[in-house]
Amino acid sequence: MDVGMQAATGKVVSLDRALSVITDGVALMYGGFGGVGTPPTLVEGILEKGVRNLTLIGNDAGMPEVGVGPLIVNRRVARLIATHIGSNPVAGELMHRGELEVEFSPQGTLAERIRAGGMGLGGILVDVGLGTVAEKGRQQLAVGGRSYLVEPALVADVAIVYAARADLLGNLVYEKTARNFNPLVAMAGRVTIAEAGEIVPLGALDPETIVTPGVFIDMVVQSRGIKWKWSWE
Amino acid sequence: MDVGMQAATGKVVSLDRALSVITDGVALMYGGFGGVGTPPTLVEGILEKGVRNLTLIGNDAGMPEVGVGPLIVNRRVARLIATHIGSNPVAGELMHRGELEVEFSPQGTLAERIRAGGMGLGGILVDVGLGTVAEKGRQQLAVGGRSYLVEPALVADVAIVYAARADLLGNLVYEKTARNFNPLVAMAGRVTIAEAGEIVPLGALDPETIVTPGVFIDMVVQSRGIKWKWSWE
Amino acid sequence: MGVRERLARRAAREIRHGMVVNLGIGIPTLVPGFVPPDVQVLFHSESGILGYGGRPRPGLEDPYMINAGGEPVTALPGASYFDSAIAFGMIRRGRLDMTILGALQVSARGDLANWLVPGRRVPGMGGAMELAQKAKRVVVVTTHTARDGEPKILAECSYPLTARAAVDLIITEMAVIEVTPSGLVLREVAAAYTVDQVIAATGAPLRIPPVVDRYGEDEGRA
Amino acid sequence: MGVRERLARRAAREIRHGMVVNLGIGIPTLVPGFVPPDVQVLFHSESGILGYGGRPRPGLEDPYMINAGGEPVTALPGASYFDSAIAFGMIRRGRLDMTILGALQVSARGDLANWLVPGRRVPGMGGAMELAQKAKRVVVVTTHTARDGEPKILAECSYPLTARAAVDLIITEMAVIEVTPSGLVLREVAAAYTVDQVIAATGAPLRIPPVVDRYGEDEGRA
Repeated sequence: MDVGMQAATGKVVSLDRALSVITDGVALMYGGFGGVGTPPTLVEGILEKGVRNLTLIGNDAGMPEVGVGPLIVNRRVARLIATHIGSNPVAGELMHRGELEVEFSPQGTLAERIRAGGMGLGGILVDVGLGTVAEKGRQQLAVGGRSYLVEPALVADVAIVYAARADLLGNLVYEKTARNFNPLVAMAGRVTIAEAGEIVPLGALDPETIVTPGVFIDMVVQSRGIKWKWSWE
Repeated sequence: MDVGMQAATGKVVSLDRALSVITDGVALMYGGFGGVGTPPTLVEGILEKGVRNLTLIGNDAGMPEVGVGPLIVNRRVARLIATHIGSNPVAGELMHRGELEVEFSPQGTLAERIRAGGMGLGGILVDVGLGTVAEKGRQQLAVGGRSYLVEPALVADVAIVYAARADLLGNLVYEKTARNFNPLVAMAGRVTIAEAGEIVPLGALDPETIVTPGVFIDMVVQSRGIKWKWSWE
Repeated sequence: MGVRERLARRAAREIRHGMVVNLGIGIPTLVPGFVPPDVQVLFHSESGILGYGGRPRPGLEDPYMINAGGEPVTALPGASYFDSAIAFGMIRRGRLDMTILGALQVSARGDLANWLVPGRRVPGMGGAMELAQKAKRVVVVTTHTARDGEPKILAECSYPLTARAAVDLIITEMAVIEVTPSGLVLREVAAAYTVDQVIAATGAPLRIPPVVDRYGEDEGRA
Repeated sequence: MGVRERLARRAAREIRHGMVVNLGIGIPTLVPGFVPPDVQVLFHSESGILGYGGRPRPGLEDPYMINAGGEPVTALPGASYFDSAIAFGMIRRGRLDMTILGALQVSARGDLANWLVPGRRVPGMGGAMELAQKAKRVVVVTTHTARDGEPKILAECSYPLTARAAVDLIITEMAVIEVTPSGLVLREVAAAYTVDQVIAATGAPLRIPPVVDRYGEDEGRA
């Protein structure tokens, strides 16, 4: 895909075209927090396509029926890098049975690792988790007389996000707390796909309010509608 | 100052009150890019107050009459951490005469160092400048088989920013390219002062469009008007 | 009023006007209901909002609006939305005046364990490490003992830690205990319990000052 | 048309439809004026805008709207504003298709020096290190020699580097030179010069392929 050409010609593609880059074994990063803000149409498409052996990188394991939860429940995920799996009991069971490898990261650290990947940095120095198991497998470094963990940046083969609105250049705005990890994840994919509630013409978004500039976005697909109104139902 | 109490009672203060925290020898971080977005009323107040021996941290040295330029021209600055001083010839002269210590940082690296300070990180890993003088005085670290420079986070005693609008909680929105370093600087002060073109009631700013949440802002002062319409005059 | 509500009510008394406060999942989410209306608080959520308000009326929930516990919330005037990196920047930078968290174990030094029960439950730490390590004041609300009667307040935590030397105050159904540099100090005993009962249920030395307040006097025994 | 304009015109021919392009200060800022209207480009500025357009008419300048060179610009439909950290994230992440920069010296390996003249001028590197190191394609526009006649294209740079092995193409008033893994290759010679003149004015070995195009045929000698 010539991203440059896409920049001028519009990035809106079919769901099938978007799914063509999500193949067995890819590292897939996703936005969302407890499923809110995880692109439901893309997740459903991935499930229907039958992709297997995924590495998932995101905040949480969703719920069994919500967010990336169905990918885990349906055994499409070999490895998960997340901050908690408490809302998806199946993830915990699979982990205990050795069928799902889980790497935990403190939430703020994961957010910054993803952002660092998106920003082309090698990593960040953070003192959260010093003196805990978060130290495991991490280099430590002293800067200005203080100790920090070296947390490597994260990038993924494909990143998927949910935006309330996207324009033809892939400029994105989010809605309320469905923003969460999405603007970070949007920058950290080798290819980034945005699922948008609404796709609008160039100039329809106030440039002052754009959260993710389109230069980070490779493809835009139309959402078939959100389906995460669950936690209070 | 009890920031917590300010949160509920409003943070709008007089210029004098704001200037009271800017004293001889402080490290002062400022927003702005070529002077655009540097808070003019605060800079003028600092100048009139007669503060000396400042360490300045920001993108550039402004122009002799614009941005932080007048502070440098009037010998109020002992040390400058910036990315270039090309637009302020006086800064170059003072540097050559040994009257101004200048530490250069690549622009993107400086932006991330300031952000890292604001985000409570210890620093970032970046490969920009490898093989150049940017390596000087930096630890190097290998992560994932690649080399990076360890760039320490920057915080300042006081940070000053210019915002188009501020509400009573210090929530800020910027205008066009006057945003530049401001949202980063806003987070990196031990005390942060926002100069606002307009101060509006709670609820007047769309929460979706707020760029700097007020929790990072300690004081808001009313701007007496911008004065950086210079470069094409 | 059940135990959970009584703990939340006592925790709410720690909140001062103008504070920026983050609430963990579970009992802490009940705290806002016990904050007096004249005490204005900015509630912070890792999901990316500062200044959220109470649960909307049934049917008016917004699918885009949740707190970190996944509960529907509303936005108050002055609220702002931001990404999760900024949400944690606020925490690491020390801009949170208080966090109220649940606990599995708390040590005499204020070590907190609240994210993993070895061999049983591994939910993950979520944002608890940042909150426990970086909020200016860390208040823990927890039952005084585990379901099997084992003390949760211990000389040393046996579970993996969330943060070291993090907790400032422990609120249980039996007592309010302050963590000081010289160890745990009993500050209040619930109306339904005696000091000796608290000591017996606590797995760490407890200093008993000359004056120990009562709390929950109006409630009677649970 | 002066030398600066001719360099800008030739540089503009490197730009393809749909590219994301950053322009350095000086001659590169003249490039947009030579991009054909059917070639749509997203111009990026470190000051925090993607998608800026030409200079507004005199009197209509917006004091909040500048590019990295401090010049007033306008916003085109689809433009976005962002902070300088994001502006450089785009660069480091490789999302810029091209940058067009000025130079003090360029080496045979594509090393670029453009931020410091030892003992004379120390303006600072600004964003040049990121641009030179990270843009997908780095085009340098420069006079072929310095004011004193010394070559600026050298076997090795003597000035402090902006970035190593960064430059892909060098455009001067005399020639267009490609930087390849095996050294410099002469691709075009300006209408007003001969190949021998170019070789004489160049401080590094120059491979001369069988076919060397001419450029600026329509202009005559400067």
